[in-house]
Amino acid sequence: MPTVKDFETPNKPTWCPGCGNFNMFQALRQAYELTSQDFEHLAVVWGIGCHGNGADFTRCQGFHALHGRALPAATGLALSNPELTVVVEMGDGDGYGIGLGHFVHSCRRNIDMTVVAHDNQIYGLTTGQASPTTEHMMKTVSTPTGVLEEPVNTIGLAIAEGATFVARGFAGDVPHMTALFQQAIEHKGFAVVDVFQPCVTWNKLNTFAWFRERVYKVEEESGYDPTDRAGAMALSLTTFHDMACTPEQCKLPIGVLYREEGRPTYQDGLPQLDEPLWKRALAPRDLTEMVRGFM
Amino acid sequence: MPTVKDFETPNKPTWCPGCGNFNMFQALRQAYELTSQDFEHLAVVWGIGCHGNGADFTRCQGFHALHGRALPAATGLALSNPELTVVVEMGDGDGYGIGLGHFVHSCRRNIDMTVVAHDNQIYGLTTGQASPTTEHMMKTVSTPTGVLEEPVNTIGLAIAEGATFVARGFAGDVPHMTALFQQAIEHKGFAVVDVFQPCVTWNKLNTFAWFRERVYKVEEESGYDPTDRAGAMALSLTTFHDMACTPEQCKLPIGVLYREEGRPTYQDGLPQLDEPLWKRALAPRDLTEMVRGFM
Amino acid sequence: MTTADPRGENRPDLQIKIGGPAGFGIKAAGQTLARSFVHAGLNTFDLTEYPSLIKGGHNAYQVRVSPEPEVLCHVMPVDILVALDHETAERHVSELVEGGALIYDPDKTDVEGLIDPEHVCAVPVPLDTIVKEAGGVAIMRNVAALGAVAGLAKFPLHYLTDSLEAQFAKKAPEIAEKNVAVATKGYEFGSKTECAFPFRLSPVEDAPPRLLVDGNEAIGSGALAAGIGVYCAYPMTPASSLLSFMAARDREHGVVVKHTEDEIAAMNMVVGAAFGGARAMCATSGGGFSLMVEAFGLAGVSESAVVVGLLTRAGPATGLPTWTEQSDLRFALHAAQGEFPRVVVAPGDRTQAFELTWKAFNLADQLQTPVVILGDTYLSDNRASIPVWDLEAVTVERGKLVTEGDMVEHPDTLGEDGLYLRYKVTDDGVSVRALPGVTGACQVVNSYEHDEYGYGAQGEVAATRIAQHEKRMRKLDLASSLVPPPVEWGSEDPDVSVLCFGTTVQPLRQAMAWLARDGAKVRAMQVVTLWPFPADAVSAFIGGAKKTMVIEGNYAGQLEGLIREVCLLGVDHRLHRYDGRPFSPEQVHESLKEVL
Amino acid sequence: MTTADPRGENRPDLQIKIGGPAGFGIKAAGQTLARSFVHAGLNTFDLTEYPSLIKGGHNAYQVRVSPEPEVLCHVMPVDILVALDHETAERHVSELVEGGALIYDPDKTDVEGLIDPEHVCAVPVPLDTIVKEAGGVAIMRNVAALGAVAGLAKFPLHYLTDSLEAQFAKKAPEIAEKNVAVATKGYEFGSKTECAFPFRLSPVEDAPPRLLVDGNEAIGSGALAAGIGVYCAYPMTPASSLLSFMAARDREHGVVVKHTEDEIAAMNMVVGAAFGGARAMCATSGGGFSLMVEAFGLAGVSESAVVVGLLTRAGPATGLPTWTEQSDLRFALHAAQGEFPRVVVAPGDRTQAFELTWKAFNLADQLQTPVVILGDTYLSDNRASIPVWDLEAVTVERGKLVTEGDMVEHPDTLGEDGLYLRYKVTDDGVSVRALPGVTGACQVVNSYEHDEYGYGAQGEVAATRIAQHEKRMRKLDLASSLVPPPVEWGSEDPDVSVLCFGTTVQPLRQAMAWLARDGAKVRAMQVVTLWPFPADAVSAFIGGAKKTMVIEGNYAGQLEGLIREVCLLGVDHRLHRYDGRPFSPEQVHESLKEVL
Ligand SMILES: Cc1ncc(C[n+]2csc(CCOP(=O)(O)OP(=O)(O)O)c2C)c(N)n1
Ligand SMILES: Cc1ncc(C[n+]2csc(CCOP(=O)(O)OP(=O)(O)O)c2C)c(N)n1
Ligand code: SF4
Ligand code: SF4
Ligand SMILES: [Mg+2]
Ligand SMILES: [Mg+2]
Repeated sequence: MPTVKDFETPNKPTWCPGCGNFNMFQALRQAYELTSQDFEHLAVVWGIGCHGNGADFTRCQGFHALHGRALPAATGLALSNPELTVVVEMGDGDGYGIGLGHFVHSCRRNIDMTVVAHDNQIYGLTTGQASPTTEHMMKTVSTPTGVLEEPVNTIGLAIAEGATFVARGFAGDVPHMTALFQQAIEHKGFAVVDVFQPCVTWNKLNTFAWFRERVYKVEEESGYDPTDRAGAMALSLTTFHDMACTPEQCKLPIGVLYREEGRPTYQDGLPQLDEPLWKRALAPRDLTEMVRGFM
Repeated sequence: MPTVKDFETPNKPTWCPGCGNFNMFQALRQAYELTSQDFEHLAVVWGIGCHGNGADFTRCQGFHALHGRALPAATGLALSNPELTVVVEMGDGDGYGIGLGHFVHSCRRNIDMTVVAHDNQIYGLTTGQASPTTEHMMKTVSTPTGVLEEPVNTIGLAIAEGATFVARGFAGDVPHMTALFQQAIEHKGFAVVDVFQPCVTWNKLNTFAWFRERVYKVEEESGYDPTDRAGAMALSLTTFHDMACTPEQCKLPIGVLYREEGRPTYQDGLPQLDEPLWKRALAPRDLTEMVRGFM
Repeated sequence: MTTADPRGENRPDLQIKIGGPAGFGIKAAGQTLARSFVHAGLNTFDLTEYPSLIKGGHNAYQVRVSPEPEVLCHVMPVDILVALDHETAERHVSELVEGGALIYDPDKTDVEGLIDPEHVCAVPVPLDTIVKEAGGVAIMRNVAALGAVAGLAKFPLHYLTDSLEAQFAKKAPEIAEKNVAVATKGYEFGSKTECAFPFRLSPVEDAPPRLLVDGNEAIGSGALAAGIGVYCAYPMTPASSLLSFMAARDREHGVVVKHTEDEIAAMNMVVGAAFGGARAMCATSGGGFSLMVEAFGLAGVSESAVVVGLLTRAGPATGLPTWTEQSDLRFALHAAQGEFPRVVVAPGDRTQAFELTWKAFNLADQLQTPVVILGDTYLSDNRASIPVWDLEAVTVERGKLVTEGDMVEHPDTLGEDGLYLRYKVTDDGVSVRALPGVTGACQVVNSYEHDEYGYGAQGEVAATRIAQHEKRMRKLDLASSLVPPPVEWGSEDPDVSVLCFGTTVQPLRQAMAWLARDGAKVRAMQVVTLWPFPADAVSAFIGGAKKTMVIEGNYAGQLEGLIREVCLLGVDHRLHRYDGRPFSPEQVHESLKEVL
Repeated sequence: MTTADPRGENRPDLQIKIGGPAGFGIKAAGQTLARSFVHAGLNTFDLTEYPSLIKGGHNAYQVRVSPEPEVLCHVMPVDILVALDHETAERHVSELVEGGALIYDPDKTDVEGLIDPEHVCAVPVPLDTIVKEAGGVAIMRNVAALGAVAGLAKFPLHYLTDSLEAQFAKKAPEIAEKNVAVATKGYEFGSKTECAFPFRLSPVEDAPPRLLVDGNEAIGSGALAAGIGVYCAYPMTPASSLLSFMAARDREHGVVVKHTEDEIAAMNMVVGAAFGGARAMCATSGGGFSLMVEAFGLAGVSESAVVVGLLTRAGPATGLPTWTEQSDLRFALHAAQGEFPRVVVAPGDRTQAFELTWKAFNLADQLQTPVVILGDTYLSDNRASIPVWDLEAVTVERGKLVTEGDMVEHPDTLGEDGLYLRYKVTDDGVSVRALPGVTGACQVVNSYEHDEYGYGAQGEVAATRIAQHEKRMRKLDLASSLVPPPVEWGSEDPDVSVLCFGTTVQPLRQAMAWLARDGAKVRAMQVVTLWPFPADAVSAFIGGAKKTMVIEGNYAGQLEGLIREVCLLGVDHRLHRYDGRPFSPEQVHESLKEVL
């Protein structure tokens, strides 16, 4: 089985030095090793953004999709071959902005797939515009007087709409992220891991240091029950915060925030997806019977 | 000030006899009268679907937008003239399906606008396909073996993402709907009224009778606090139900489920929107100063 | 457009029109009638007209029926008008031919003053009463009317009742029974009519079997025959029924059919599914295609084998949802930023729709690029009886595809480093495609420009870009050798040479048949593959012609423009239509006569 | 593409190239240099090249500077190469002209073997050391290098230091000071170089003032001048900087600027804002335009006055995000289902970009239909010094618009029932548009086909449809009389007649200047308005020509195809480019010489 190193390509990562993507990349490769992925069946689909450049660096069945469209592309791939492990890496602009509709509908589907969001609360690749998770009133080149919207409540959304595994990671903690990715991949159903991924170039607010002072692990809180859906949704409200909030005011939970086992996946509802569908196109389908119905 | 009748056009409504849209249309016109709308400043934007045919029947500043795009069209309109009252009528397929992304982003914006969803849990106009609010496992022409997705939790979504007035109506109760519409229009901020609107032609499950047995008014429940966001989100989970659920099992709350007063609207963040913007295009803008900066 | 009836005096065919309010099962009634005709060895061609309303608007359904081996097209004049309500009688009575008949409910409609009994045969049938007496429901009025039609045309009743029985047997036998009773009663009224009705429909013995299908059924069948694995769509008239068609057959035929959240998802899913190796297709109308445009380009640059059904209606924007038009040709040819090879084929009828669809899957696989099937409402919505498809002719050509095994067995696909080159530069532009699951087939299917592995960063190197871009565009040469050629027919020594594409071929065929009967010399070409454009064939066709004409269902003359652009040749005459209605053969006939 | 340097021996201009890793402020450095040149009365033309990476890739910025009244274009040969890292030296040293200079950091780069000191002047400047000594930060290495450039070219230092001071004065005066110190030190190194460097840059006295702007600044300024009220966009290279430009000025100029959730929203919002009466615009690149297509058609059928910036890059799909191409012409002409009038104008330079933008708003209002400004990366990203815009020439023409009052004052806009007819059928196709707020102006702006009131149901009536469709399409005639005509220049008696559109005009102008200098006779036409196409002018231009040629930045020859289609005229020669780079004037020069 391939090990961490094997999932690399000849291309050197080009992220800015210090970018949170490096750690995520590391954690993901570790999770691939831990979940015994092989190159032939590990299919990773990326959106467009800095995160998406991972497509050049990851040895797998790669699909560098359109901006915001990683999820439907991945869904089509998953629905064409039940033998693949499908992972989506998306950006916050990508997955929660332009692609938000697909995200919600994918949650509803509980399609068996793992989604990793590189949530740097900024548009990295297009040089620093506000993203849908940028803090309220933060100033960016596209919002020089401050973002007027509340950030997307990604966690609350995913839980409200039917995702069966919802976690949050922090790019400053590789072992914790690795464990989340591993669980997400092993989860049967739609698994979302939203990762706080500091963008060291454009987001001068949500830095590694800023997060370190604020994140805490829900699994270390006594009494947190990740199977309590209403409770997890209520907790999601605590991720709303202001630019000026102090570490005391905005505590950011990380870990597995919600999990529900046993709900049928989308694929479970498709008995016809019992083998890779290319096998259905080896020869013309016999339609004699069907055509008789038109006579 | 115009009265109910005045908001009609020479065109006769063409909805199927018994369609829930008739009652909604009635309640809306009443709300327009109650909130003293005038034709010149009442701007209504419709999506595409049976609901959208209301554009032919309502005397106002009408905009029959594209399928799923009523919200951005309405947003552009609202951002061009602060003197308009902007109402959006959208379908469930329209607003929670193809247009879902716009819905969530509009909630985040808390843009001052009223959204009325004609939620008939089916695609009416395209003859009966599953909509994003169709019950799990319901059979439709596009899902003959049953819908595999969970329905969109519209209420939970709106509340989680920042709408400041979230209500649910039932097309079988005109006075109640009228009151909701009135409050929604009067609310300063993004107001959503999701209405259970039986489609008598294509949705043989969620009928008037079905709803009558299940709806109850939250305002009649002692102790319901519509300002408790987490509580409202938790309640939204109770709108999830199965095809087979009995009236006892699925109680459907209607009324004002969540309201938050005082949060700044999107427009509040735009000091430049202090007059209709056509006034900015009466003569060329003087750029002498700005151009000097390029020298 | 009141024109003479070019069918002539001794025509064997009958045109029956049923009209009534939307939501009254007009279409179903027409289809039942057509089915019973076809079972009797007759041939049919239907035309449905309906507004974008579920109820309350006016619907009309025409069935043209004939004992001849083929019905080429609908016609405008009506021989029997079935008015389910008074409005229908008022609206359509003027379409009745001399000697035609009006079937109406005397309790609803007063024909006094509406028709001249000298010229039109009034056939009162108390539809409501018949239904009530049989203990039926309102919608069965249609069936009573159908019975009357059969009675009037002396068409054996049992074909109709058999058809009704077959239709309702599954649902509920008592309903079938009631329908039969109602039809029988209607038949009595129809056959005992007082005025003379000269036309009669006799069954044709030993007629070859026929399929009664609309365009969407033909396209869907073509896709199934081709071994489609994934079909994704968002409902949009006139493509919606194709989604229902596929969905109804998903488990039986092992197809994953997804009603997606929007057309963007549909197209992206299809590209994803193609990567997985499934034969994948989506279909929509112009508005949905607008939303697919970006991912259509993705299919181009990522060299994905996908099939897209673009079933057009009258635009722009929401436009006229239930009406037909041929105005998206240029849009199909130029949709999406950048340049990439695409194939666009336009079936003219249901036979071509079946064939071109399964061929589209082969082309997509052989070329690894998107193939568009360009249809329209006129094709999608209307049934006709056609010869049984040649299922034996269907082939599955998957091109340069490796589905299993190890890439080491394909050393020519590997780079110097031994790694698989998904986008290897080749002479014909097509690279060997290895599916996920094949050992050693790591790759990046990429929306960015890329190198031979699929990596994006190297795509920015000018030489790499040029190599990949030219490789992709070279596929158009290969495509030219693979795509279906234009279809020509008519006089060998024509006075007029006419070009068209898509469904306009149907009225044109009919008009030319009438002209040939009358000795006029016309030759026609249907441009089947619109891209790559058959420059040589079209130039040759126009080059030697005395007079040329293009007939197309749009305002701007898009096919004509394409001919001008590609062949640098002008045409002399043109006929356009853009009111949402298909060309009628009478209109085409008239227009050709003017040009001749 | 190694070609001779057609600038010739005694050229007055210098081409300076600064290269280094992405994220090192290369672009900012080049812009500072250009600004100080312009302040000295010189003229400049910049070219930036960068990969789609925030850091880690290689960036290069060129400034061509000249004392002449205009710099027509960038050129390929480099007179001074500033290598901020070793890679730059290696990559670009071959571009240096005979006698050119390489400025490099001797601590980073060993020029031994890299250059031949006989031909290239080596100018070692210890950038790191300079910065360290001044107590500066790494990014100031650029400034040291700029100082060296000035020193080498004997360009008075104070222009550079003034520019730096102005730039940093606001941020932090101490930073300004350090920058000045670093520049001064670099200047010393540059001026005391040992080898002979023949070129020198002297300020031009009493030069007219110049604007130093890129295409997006020009477009943004044009929109502001026109009185834009709402600008909506989703970031996409190369349009992103236009969003930042507008956003930075929103409150000051009273514009609502919205970074939307996607391009679909952007386009729909703009249509909504146009309904409200604001002048409204969105801009994007091809991928975003793909998503705007449906609402672009909405603007067409609803007769909304909107302006769309389509700033193209190399496709297909994500393609080459930071590189230029002219391959979306046909896409712009045919985007969206159905047919409706649109105007497409393509500015060739920053002067035209400003003018065509404010004119686009007038055209949109006069025609009540979408107007596309078709630009590209080459235009959007690069600055040049240009004559100050004629702000006095700007006009606001809002066409048939009623903003206030009561519709009873406009009786000709009312139907027989006294109600306002938003879509009244008129001779020129344009109806009086009354804004919300005007008394009695009830209306339905409709995505469906509609009647004169805007109601959808009646749009299905054939006659209504025809009347509305023809009314809309008639606007193209009016458009033809309003749109900017093609621009022609060059020999009155040409041996070759060349056509181009958009930014290709820049290298063509330069190449033609060289050819004219050498006595060759070439005439050129820039097709400014691509739609409605100036058929007569183009036909006349081609008609009398000895030899014709089209130069365009795409693979398929889209402008050529358009000429063939509209004018039914072929051209003799063509030059295409599709590697993401703009045409170089040398390449155009070479190619024209071959044809001559
Ligand atoms: C349709 C479309 N619109 C815009 C773009 C330009 N674009 C590329 S990446 C990006 C945003 C990147 O932000 P995010 O998704 O957060 O990813 P990050 O770079 O932060 O990882 C945008 C707007 C595009 N590629 N496609
Ligand atoms: C882009 C696009 N796709 C598809 C359609 C076709 N369409 C029209 S209405 C509709 C769905 C209607 O359902 P809903 O929004 O729930 O409205 P209802 O008819 O139930 O009121 C669809 C799919 C369209 N008009 N545009
Ligand atoms: S711009 Fe930000 S997200 Fe992108 S690579 Fe640099 S640090 Fe990472
Ligand atoms: S189809 Fe349903 S929603 Fe549409 S008008 Fe009829 S009853 Fe109402
Ligand atoms: Mg981001
Ligand atoms: Mg609905």
